[in-house]
Amino acid sequence: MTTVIDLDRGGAGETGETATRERTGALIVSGLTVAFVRNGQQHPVVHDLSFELARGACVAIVGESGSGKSVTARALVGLTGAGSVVRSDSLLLDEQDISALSPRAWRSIRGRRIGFIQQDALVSLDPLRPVGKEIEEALRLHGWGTRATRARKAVDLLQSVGVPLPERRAKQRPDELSGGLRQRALIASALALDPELIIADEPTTALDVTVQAQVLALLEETKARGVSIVLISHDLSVVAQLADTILVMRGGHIVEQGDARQVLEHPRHEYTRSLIAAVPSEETRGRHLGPDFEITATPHPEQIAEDLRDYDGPVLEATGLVKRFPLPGGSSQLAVNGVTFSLGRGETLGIVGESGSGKSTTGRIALALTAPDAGEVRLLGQDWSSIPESRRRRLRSRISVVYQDPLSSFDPRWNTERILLDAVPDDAYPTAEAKRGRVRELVAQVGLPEELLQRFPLRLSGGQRQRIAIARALAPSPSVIVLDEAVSALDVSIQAQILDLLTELQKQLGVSYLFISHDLGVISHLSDRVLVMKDGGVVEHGTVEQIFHNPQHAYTQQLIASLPSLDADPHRDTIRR
Amino acid sequence: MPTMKSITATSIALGLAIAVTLSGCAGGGQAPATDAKRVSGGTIVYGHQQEPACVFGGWIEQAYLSYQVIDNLVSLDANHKVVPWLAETWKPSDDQLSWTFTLKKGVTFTDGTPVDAAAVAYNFDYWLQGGNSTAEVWLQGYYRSAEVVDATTVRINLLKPYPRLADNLTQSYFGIQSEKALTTRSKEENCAAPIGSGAFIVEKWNRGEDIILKRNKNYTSPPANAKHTGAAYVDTIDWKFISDPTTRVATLRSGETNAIYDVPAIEWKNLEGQKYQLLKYVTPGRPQQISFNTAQGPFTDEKVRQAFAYSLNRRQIVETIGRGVIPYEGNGGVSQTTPGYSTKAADLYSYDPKKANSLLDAAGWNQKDSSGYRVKDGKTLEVVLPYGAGSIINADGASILQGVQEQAKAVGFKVKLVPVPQSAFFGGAYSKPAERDLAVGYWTAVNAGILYINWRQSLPDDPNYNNAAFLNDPTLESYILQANSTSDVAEQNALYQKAQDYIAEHALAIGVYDRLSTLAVSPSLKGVWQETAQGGPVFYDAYFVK
Amino acid sequence: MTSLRTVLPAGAASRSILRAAATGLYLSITVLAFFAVAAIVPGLLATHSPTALDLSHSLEGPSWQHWFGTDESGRDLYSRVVYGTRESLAIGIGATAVSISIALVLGSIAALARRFVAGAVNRVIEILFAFPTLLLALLLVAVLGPSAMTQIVAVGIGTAPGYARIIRGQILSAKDSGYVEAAVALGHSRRRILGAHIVPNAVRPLVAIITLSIGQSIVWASSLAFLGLGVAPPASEWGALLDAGRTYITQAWWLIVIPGLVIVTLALAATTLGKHIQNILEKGEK
Amino acid sequence: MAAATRTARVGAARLGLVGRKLLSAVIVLWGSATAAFVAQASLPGDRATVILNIRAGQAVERTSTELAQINAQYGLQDPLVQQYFRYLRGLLVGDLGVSYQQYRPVTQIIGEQLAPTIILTLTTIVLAWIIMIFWVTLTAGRGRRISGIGSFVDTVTAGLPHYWLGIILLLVFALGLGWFPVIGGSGIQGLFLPALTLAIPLAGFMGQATRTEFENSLEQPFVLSARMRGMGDLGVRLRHVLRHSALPAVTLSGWALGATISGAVIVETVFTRAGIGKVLTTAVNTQDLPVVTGVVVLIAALYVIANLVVDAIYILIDPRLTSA
Repeated sequence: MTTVIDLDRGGAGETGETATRERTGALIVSGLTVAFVRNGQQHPVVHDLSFELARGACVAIVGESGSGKSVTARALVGLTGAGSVVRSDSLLLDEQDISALSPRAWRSIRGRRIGFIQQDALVSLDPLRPVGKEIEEALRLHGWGTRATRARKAVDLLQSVGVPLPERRAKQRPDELSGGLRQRALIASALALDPELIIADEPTTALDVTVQAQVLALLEETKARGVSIVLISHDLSVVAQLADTILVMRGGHIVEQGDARQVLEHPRHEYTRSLIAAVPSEETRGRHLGPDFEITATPHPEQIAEDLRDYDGPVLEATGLVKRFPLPGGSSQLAVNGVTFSLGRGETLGIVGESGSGKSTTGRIALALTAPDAGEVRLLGQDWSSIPESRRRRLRSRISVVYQDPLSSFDPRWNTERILLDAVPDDAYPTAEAKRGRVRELVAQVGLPEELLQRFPLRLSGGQRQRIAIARALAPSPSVIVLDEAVSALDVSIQAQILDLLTELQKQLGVSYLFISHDLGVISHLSDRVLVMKDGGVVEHGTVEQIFHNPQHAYTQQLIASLPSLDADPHRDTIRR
Repeated sequence: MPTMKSITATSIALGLAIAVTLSGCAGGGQAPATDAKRVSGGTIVYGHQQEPACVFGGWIEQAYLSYQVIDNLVSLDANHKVVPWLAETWKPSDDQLSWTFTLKKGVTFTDGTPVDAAAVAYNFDYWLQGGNSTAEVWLQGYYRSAEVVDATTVRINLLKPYPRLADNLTQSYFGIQSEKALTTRSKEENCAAPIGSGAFIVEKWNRGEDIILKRNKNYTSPPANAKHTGAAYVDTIDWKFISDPTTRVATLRSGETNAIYDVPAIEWKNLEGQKYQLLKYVTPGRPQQISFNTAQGPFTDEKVRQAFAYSLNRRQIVETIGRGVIPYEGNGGVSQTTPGYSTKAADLYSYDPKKANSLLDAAGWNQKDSSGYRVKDGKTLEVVLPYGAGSIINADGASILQGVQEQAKAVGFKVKLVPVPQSAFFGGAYSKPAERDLAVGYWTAVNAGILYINWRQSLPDDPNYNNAAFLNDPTLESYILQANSTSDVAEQNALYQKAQDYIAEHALAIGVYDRLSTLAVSPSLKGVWQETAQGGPVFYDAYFVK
Repeated sequence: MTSLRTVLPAGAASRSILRAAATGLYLSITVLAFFAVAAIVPGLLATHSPTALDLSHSLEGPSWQHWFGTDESGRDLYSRVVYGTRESLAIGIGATAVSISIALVLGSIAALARRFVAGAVNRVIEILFAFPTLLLALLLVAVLGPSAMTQIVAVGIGTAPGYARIIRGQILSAKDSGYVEAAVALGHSRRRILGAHIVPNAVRPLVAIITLSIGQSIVWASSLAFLGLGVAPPASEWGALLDAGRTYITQAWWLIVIPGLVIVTLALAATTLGKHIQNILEKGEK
Repeated sequence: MAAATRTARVGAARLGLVGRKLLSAVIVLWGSATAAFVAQASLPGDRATVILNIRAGQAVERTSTELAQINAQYGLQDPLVQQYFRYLRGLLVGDLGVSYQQYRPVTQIIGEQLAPTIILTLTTIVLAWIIMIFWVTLTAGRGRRISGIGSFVDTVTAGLPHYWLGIILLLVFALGLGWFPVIGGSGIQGLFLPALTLAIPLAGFMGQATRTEFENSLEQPFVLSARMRGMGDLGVRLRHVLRHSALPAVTLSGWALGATISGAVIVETVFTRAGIGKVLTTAVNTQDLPVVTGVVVLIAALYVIANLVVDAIYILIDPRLTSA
């Protein structure tokens, strides 16, 4: 069948050999080993990987960063890059050995027989060109049609992946499209020549949950058409829906491999089990996601100023916050529209919303880093957003912040100790010795060894950095910590540890969290109450139970419905309520 | 782009490339056969050094250019004899106070107006009223009026006798232009394309590149020392401005020019060996010399001046750096081609460091500091020598001055060389006695009358800023004035020599080298010669051969 | 966030880059050390007096006697290059100092001052940009006379606006950075943030700029020497050597090729060192 | 209707932007002109003396009668402020005055020399781009050794003095091999070597700036996407990466457009070309104030135009910048 289609297309660039062979997308990998050569030494990153992929099936490779899953994906298309050594017992695509192809032969395979989808179309599609041109390029490279027919085909392809107004979208750049649309465009460019095999490397990472659901559905449709899929992800819940077979990788090795349902429901390897356990959700509330640990955090209530000591109202109150940002051309965008909330002592308020919902701006207004156009924020019952910065400084120690990317919030010239010393308030710790003592106390509180103090943040792992950021936020013994997507960039097991740390710290210190995230699982795990935001406004507000079990607003319902679950059966109706 | 392994490799490659390309290079210099035939017409592409602002003016660069376009009353021949040009005859009155010039008949300017007595008279007044500042310096103090006797006779009335008037009128500063053009056309037009009666007419000036001179077909007034009569042989002169000497030589070699001006000394032998015709003319007048500040500073002491002169081996420096092309000149008054040149003055100071040392000891500069410079009363013997870098002194000249500096150092002079950029130099920097101790420079002239310009006293009511030694010496001035007004040539020369000897004996100025006017001409171009008033190229007689 | 970069152990990658670059680094340090010695004690390296005439040996090519050959007066070119180092480096370093000082003042005002003042200073930077350096040099020479100082001032002012823009950009990006916001959130005062974060971070890339600029200033100065705006003789500043050699290029190539190579070598060594320092500052914090 | 008001608002905003740019341009022009006037006026020496001395080719003091005539002719005896306002008034009506030396309107002098200068500059920029693109594409991101050679050559070429390079190119290619004429002149053939002399160091500079960006862009995911589509390495470099790394080089080109004048005078001298650079040097040397200030205003205008062009090219290369 595929050959017939090829002839329809004009078959240019087709070699006689492949034209006669039936194209099924069956892939057999055995004994794949990838190493990088540095200074004459080989450093293996993938060890002896084998799997088989039948036509129209989906194999998922799951692992955290550094597991070798992406390198594996690239090895399958011969693009592991400079300095790499790829060995395999066999690498068969439709029974053709592709392990020792010439660069030219590889080029004729890529895009035509193997499509590749990366994460984040904002950077995976050329940011400077209209998406239509990128799709046309895929066609042009394999000699498909003329300029005019290619342009038409690009529009058709966009339509086929569910892009509305495809003619118009084809002329827009990735940054002019929404996250969902541009990811679809990226998929369209991979599907342009109807390849028999699709390799999708984290295709839904960084996407909003509703968009993620749509993209997964699209991949499912593609699979249903008989295209084989190699799906790479760090997120077990993402692959659950699509995969027939799951490979779990760690440190370049496969730790577990098997039927999807079996791996998810009856994981044999401890690592797989810990991965599954680490996924936060409403059910995991109140218990640790990761391994047990021991920290002691002592509250320092004496640091609260005299006039605030007896205050026992809400620590943070926002009323009717409005914020507009000017757009080029004189118009403006309403980023925050009438947001009101209050945060009690020792409580966690979750703000959940998709990108552009105004949740981060709300966080910044709460921190008084952005001034609201209307409305007011009060901190510990005091004027906060309405007073000048010079008067605010007195209260600054009562509220602190942890960002998604802690690295950029550390001065690159400073080592960890200096960063923390800088955050310890002078009035509470007047001597250098007292400060140093406090810093030691802080690193212990976030479960880090003291040796790390001499290191620079650039040389720390993501989890360690986030712990340092938390330690810094704790330094002035604040009443409130604003956590803006604080665990979103972390691997799931690290995320679990940080979430556990946050829970423990709150328990011991009684600090309040304003927790901002796009991730419903994380929100439901940590929050007491939840604010659901969309387009700058609050659409729903309630306890976790109310929001997750009895959502009132249609948007909330849609969000909850889009939540992928670990259940391997894609048609379970708890998902598609 | 090649893969460059190292700088050394690159440099070697470049060095070789240059060496190879140059050694085997004769470019457009294909020598014509000995029985070469003259071809008519053609365009001479001539590479000159500097581009003046106007064709006619008081600068030597302008004189060279205006010579092609504007005729003078008289011309100077190879033997330094004044011969007819626009004037057929001339004669001073018995009291030497008026000169009568009789003009050639039927000569017209290129705008059609006649070259008559009225035009000539007008030109004299024009020069004196700012039309040509150099002509003005020569005639100032002597010229009274110009009088039209009849259509072809003009009488120049003087304030005092000036026997060398005719000689001086051979310089191109005294070119005769159309009165009509001067009075009716704009300053801009007269600047870019003056109207004379010359062999060529300015057709177009591509500023920054070249001037196109077209042949004057109706030319009837060549000077008596020209090699032929009638119109010029070639159709056109493309007078290009090529300021970089290396480039200039390269264009001659590549055949892009047929002749170039100011051949660098280093190229001379090479070009000569490659069949190019090389012309060299030592311009008469003041040579490149060093004048001492006699009004202020250490050189007020004659012994110190003499010591400086004895400390230098000027001949050796000049001949090495000048590579045998630039002639050494010992005379500080006038150059060796100037009538009335004194060999005695030229030979007075030869290299004698011992004498220099003893003179300095005698003058009280008998102590030395740690660097070996002489000290007197706690003051170092430092002398300032400013020079117009790139304008008056070229690269060779600058090297020679560095040689002077180094040799004077040996006896304890600390010579501070100050290259003065053109704008500052012409703006009067270092023109006052307090600012400098030594001055270098030349001044082309057809005779020793230049001494008058350079050594006349500077008096409050009649200042002479050309007196570089700041010397008000009535004795010297009287020799020169006497000479100026003496009509007998031998007697006059003797007086001029007396003045030069006086300058030398008192070490007021010492010569260094002669100012040269050089030309290199490709073998296919014949008949180019240098006029002897200022050494400019003459293309009127030039023709191509095949 | 899985890209090829994060797959590699980051530390190992940059360590190997550093090691590989080390050869170039040592080479440039050696070259710079040679020039430093030449500038401080030229007598140690020179084989002849830089000004002594040897008229019987004029225009001789490189030999064992005269490593770089001799000039028209028989002076030893190698010794002249060695003795010219001090003035050349003075021009390079001096011009850079002038340039960076002006740039620091203009750049930080443009980045930190109130809107109106910043706008005015920005215009001043633009005017400096639009004003031809050549003219500046010509005018300065006319006022101050040709000297190393003139070249320093001319090149310094001429190159200042470019650096001013870089510094302005650096300060602005530091001002917008996450760590400055973090410091604001910690309640630090404006002055403390300026002193502890903005200024040090904005100034950091200057190290590389400075070394780049030293070499570039010498090249600039050699252009001025060509236009007759060089130092007073007999100083053998490299630009002046280059200029003096041009008459002889067809017969004595060494007089122009060697000083040219010396200038390029210094510029190259300084630039290489600068790049390394920048690399170390950016990546080496471990 | 909403769309209409939006368009109107956008239009007004754009008008405001154009207005601001225009104002800024005027300020730059005025500032440069004033700076040139002040600098020139503060030169030592009497201007009338210089005018006379240059005309005569002598460096001497002048008598007061000589000076008075020149002073009266050019209004040099007036107070400086008065001269300045006269000059500004002239500038406003496009009258740059008359050259002291050539007796011609400055606009005419500049007009003649503008074309060769602009042609040289533009050719230089085009050549520099060709060289830079070729060299960077060939060497960037090709492993340590080749990249090292690439950036070594960038650094070396960026540090080549113009005179040095020019004379060597002249001797080798014009005189030695005879491929090009020695005299640049105004012909196309004569344009190549002068432009190359200016282009090689500029290409080195642009290469330095581009290489880093180029190597960063090579690491971007969209490059991998393109490779995954079956695009070859060269195709990716030329069609995707180059565009992403071109902005710094565009900035440098804009700078070069205004600044080649300084380099141009050297090239003009070595290759005997007409041009603004030579006019400027001569004018400064002869203190021909009207010409100097005229050239400065011209260069400032070129600079302003170059900046506008660079802004436009920025948006052409990176359409995302429209909003900035």
